[in-house]
Amino acid sequence: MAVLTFREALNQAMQEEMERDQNVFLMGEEVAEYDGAYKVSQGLLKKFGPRRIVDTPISEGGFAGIGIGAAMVGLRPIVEFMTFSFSLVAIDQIVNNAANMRYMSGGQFAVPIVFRGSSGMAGCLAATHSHRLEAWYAQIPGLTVVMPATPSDAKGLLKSAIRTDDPVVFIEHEVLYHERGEVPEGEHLVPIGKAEIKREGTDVTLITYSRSLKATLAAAEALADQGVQAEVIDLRTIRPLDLDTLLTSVVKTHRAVIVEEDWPYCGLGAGISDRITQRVFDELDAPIRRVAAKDAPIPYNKALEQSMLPSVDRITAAVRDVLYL
Amino acid sequence: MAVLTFREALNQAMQEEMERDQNVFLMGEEVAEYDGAYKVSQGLLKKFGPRRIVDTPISEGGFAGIGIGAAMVGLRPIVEFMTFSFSLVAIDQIVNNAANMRYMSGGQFAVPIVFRGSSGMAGCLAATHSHRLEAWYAQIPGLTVVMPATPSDAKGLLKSAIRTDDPVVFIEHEVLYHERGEVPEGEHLVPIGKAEIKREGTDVTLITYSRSLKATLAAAEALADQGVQAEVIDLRTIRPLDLDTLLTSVVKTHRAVIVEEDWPYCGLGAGISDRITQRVFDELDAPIRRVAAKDAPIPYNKALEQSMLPSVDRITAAVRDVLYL
Amino acid sequence: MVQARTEAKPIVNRTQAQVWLRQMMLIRRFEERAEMMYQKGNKIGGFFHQYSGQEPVAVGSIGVLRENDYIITAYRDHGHALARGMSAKAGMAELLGKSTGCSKGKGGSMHFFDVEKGFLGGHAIVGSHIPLAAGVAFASKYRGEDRVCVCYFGDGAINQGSVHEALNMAAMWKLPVVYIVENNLYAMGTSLARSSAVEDLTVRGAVPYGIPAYSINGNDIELMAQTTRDAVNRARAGEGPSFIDAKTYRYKGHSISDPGKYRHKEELDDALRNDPILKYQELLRERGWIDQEAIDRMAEGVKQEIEESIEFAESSEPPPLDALYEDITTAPFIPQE
Amino acid sequence: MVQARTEAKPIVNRTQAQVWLRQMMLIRRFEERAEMMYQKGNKIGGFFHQYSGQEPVAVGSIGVLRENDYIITAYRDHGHALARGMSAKAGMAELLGKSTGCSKGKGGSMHFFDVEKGFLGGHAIVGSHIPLAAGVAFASKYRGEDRVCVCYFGDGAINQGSVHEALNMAAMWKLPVVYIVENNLYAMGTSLARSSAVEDLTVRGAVPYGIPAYSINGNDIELMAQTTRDAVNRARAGEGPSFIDAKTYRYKGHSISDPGKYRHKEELDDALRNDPILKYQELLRERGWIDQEAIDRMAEGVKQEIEESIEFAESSEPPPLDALYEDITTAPFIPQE
Ligand SMILES: Cc1ncc(C[n+]2csc(CCOP(=O)(O)OP(=O)(O)O)c2C)c(N)n1
Ligand SMILES: Cc1ncc(C[n+]2csc(CCOP(=O)(O)OP(=O)(O)O)c2C)c(N)n1
Ligand SMILES: [Mg+2]
Ligand SMILES: [Mg+2]
Repeated sequence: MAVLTFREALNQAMQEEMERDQNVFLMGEEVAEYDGAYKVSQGLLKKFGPRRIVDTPISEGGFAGIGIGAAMVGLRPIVEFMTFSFSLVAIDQIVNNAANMRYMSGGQFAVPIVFRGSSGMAGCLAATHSHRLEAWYAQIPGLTVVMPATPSDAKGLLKSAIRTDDPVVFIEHEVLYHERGEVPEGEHLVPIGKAEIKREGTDVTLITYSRSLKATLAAAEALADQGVQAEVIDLRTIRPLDLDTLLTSVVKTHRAVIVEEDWPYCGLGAGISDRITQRVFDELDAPIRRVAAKDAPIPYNKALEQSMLPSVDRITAAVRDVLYL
Repeated sequence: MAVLTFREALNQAMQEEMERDQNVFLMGEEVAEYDGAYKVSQGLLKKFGPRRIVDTPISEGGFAGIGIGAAMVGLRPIVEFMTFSFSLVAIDQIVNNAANMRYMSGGQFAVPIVFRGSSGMAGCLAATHSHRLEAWYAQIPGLTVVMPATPSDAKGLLKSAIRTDDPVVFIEHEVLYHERGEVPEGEHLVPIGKAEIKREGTDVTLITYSRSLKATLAAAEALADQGVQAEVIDLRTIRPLDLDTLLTSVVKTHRAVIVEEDWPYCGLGAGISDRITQRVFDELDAPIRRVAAKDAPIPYNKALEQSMLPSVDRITAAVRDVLYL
Repeated sequence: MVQARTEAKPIVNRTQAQVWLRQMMLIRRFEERAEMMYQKGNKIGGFFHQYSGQEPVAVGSIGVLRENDYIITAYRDHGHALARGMSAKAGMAELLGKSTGCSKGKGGSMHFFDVEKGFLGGHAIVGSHIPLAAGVAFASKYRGEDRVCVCYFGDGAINQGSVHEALNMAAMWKLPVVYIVENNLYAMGTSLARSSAVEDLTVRGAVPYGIPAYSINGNDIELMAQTTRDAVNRARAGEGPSFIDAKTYRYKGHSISDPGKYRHKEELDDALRNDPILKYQELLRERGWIDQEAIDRMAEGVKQEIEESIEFAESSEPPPLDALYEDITTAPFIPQE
Repeated sequence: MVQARTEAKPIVNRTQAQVWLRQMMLIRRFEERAEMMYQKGNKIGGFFHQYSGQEPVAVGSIGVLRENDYIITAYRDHGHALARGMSAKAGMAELLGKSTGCSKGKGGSMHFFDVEKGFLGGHAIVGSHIPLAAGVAFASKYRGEDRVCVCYFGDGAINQGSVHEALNMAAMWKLPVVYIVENNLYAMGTSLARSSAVEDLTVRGAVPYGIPAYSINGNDIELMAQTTRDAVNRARAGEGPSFIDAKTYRYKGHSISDPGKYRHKEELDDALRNDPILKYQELLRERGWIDQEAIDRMAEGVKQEIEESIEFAESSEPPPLDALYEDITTAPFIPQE
């Protein structure tokens, strides 16, 4: 298998889908002549030309809406937000137009669009530039929300997202772009709505997604040294949630810890914890613990920022807690 | 005690605070010459003149930002959103500027502003006009989020909100505006961050806020007829959550149902359920059940809309479930 | 301020003019009856914004479009939908929230849709559909088609930021879109003078983007048609967007709950005296294109059509309760509950 | 395109001119050294946008303000902060994330603040501070004060919708605010021609709102000062906002990670040849207001000041870990965990 960076995997996904389907195009700030602020679209302008790789002004609300309008009449736009922090100025379009259009029109219009871009705490970017909006988007019926953690999933899920006839919010993580991993050759599609067990275990279920998978797997290793076998589940799709996979694991382990970079109150972890607890309360030997970002705006100072994030120590401590160790 | 409508109570709160403090002013669409789209600001222009009651163009992002700027240098704006559904086009200002400013400036600036307006499913307004954004705002450190359910609390909490030196998101419910209730005379302040037990009970804790209080109290009555004594807690403040009051009740009843108009996944109810379960898992005799809006965009058709809402039947069914009846 | 007598030469023939007259009468009647049903019987709910008084804008402009062109508008959308050929039945059923409605009872008055007519909806967040229109036009251009998108919005919408974002991109990329401001002088209770630093809306919406602008009496239906035709031709020729400031007037309050007290009585009286439907009837009579008898017959036909639409709407089924979860996504929808 | 030699008559005296020159040199040196520290030693993190080449815009405009006026800008904020009198120490410590930094290490390069100097921040969401500026001016007017707010933003920011919302209200309400576009021809890698349908930014930001506009060489520091003074006087007199399109050029890439390959080499070379600091030195020498020896002494002093700031920053304490929960709200903060 080829070893690609996360960035290259996304790039391949877009290339392949654009080759396959003339209706797919990419639009966003600096995606064309600059080759992408994070170089995810590197080489695409050269290959597909300015008709299909479209640089925009700094007008997120405007071009998100343009994408939605184009999708309503059959194109399949990929709209890149330089980061999802900037989707805050476009969120009305995403929530009211992309997500609601099909419903409000009684099923007459579909909006096959992918909003993608980086997200998360990327290192010293401070409060305005470090948003994690997954819980917000996950709350909205009408949206599909995807957050890959590996190059392979990045490629396979982005290809699936582009083929989806509904609006997809596809959230990448800035610090993952340079991560390398094996990616299957040929047509590689990862189904939307399916979590993946990235490590099997029997003692506790660790549920995570996106960048936090790394710390979670590292914690699982550390726990293994202490004789605790953790099962690690990578959600991959945030909405719809693959509840079955989660429940099967929790019924087996009777304990769960959710690891995420989102804020703790009303964040994604709370949303997931609630859904599991509702279903298998009697199977739980301990409350579902959560390791989330701390409840504060994101500081510039690196050490402070690091202290907010899920770390191996925080994860293992939470696991020991649910195991009453 | 005087009996006032919810609308009048809010109006009084603004009047009294504007009389008390010259720095308080009201700004928004149709707040002045039209006397407010929902007449909450009735008579204020006449009383305070156009300097302090300011009509704006349809520019929510712009005037939210103007309010924040004015607050940074010491004014105390009340910014009315005609409905919070329209705050979606201003949400970047609220999240990045109002909520982050103090932190990013290392404590140099405060933003004493109140964003207020109606919200929720108000009857046949369909998907774009029926948003409940409480979970979104509650997630943001830096914001205070208040949602009163009665005229008395509306007045007392709005007065407190206006006196708070931090940004407050004050969410009213459109269908409550005409509700009547007793409001204490004189200086009436309700503390932010304190829930209220609106009905005492021993068998189950019903947690709710805003409009859903009504159905919840009705359900408690119905349950009483069936021999079930429900304790009903009105959150009043959504952030910071009055966890102590919730935990005390749950430790007593060992069972809880959360009733809300928010969407179920990653909504406020999930956020609260998670926090309670984390703390008193061992006290719970059943999972915390939730009666929320159904997971769909809001339809125009009245019967469909009604079917989404928490009803007495849905609430009592959830209670019977946690009581294993 | 509204002058019905057209200065322009007729750009239509007799048959077309009669169709337009009838469409205007149909829209008027549709709303008159709907208003009654809203007031009595509680059959229509939510916000209800009437188009009465503005009919020539929609009818005149839509009247020059091709069948495969696109239309998109705001929440005051009954007129555009009917002018585009949506059946009164589908519209009325929507108001009553029925499954036979143009949006299956899920959209209501503010969210009419008709994919077959290229009617891309009524949109209720002020300004939010203006980028959509540019996107629809983007798709036309992308495909090398000469289909044009015509987008209507109110004078108040010029104050939403995303409007300016869209106008800039539409102009820069020469997208085939025609923006028509239905300038009825008020945004709810706020007059243009109290919401815009500059009252000439072409200075706000066209000049800054180098977009050709027309400032016209939108209640002159033939002028409206002619101006739109020029703009549409420009768009089809790949020359980009146009901006039409169409001056008009709404007879009713902003919505059904608004008594509209902020307006001078004379202003409204003046508009009513110059009612564009009556004026167009007069003009066509003068031209000898129609006589009073034919007008009366037309009115009778319109009345009948609307009564039938009411009957249809009333006898239609409401959506079943499990329609709640339908049409959310094209993929099977899994409620996250 | 940048001409340093001023056409305008000097509006400053010798002392003032020397202060301005020194400030420009200080800003330049501050960033040169900070860039080195970013590149080596990994002491500075995150985004880092340099102001080099644009110094006259901030120094000339801030130079004519009163002490109690307000200033607000975007993320490219080092220059404005220093021109406003923030100490290099506080700035450098902020870049190093120290508790002695101007934002206690919580803001970083993009979010400098200094309440005592009326410096209302660097703001990192493009366009988002432009309404804030109108709000600050609103407060001045509300209180009957004649304090003015000067707001800087980039040419790319004109494409954010909320900018237009703010400009309209500022104009309509005659708020005492001066908007200065630092038109360096690029928004990241996107040239003005590729982001704006009309390249004259006064047509986009001033004309539509009836705001008086100036289009000037912003790198002519005295012209910058004079123009700002006119605009500020207008604002103080209650006549409302002004819009200054100040043409300038940034020497570096958009941020430290941008090699800036999208620019023609000649364009940059031309700008560097006309470096506004060197040109101003030349002008002042010609006027006899300074000699080379004094300039060298000045450079030495600046160098020393910056080295001291680095020493200060490096020897300062980072914020303690529990500072994470400090300064979130004025009320005691209760983490919702
Ligand atoms: C973003 C947003 N803000 C506010 C509203 C409430 N609102 C609905 S229509 C309207 C007035 C619009 O006036 P105008 O654009 O002139 O259109 P008209 O009603 O005259 O057709 C307002 C304020 C809204 N729907 N969306
Ligand atoms: C809303 C938003 N979109 C995108 C960005 C990313 N971004 C930061 S600066 C910038 C370019 C701004 O250019 P300009 O306004 O000309 O200012 P300059 O950098 O030239 O000073 C972009 C696209 C952002 N910070 N905020
Ligand atoms: Mg209007
Ligand atoms: Mg620039």
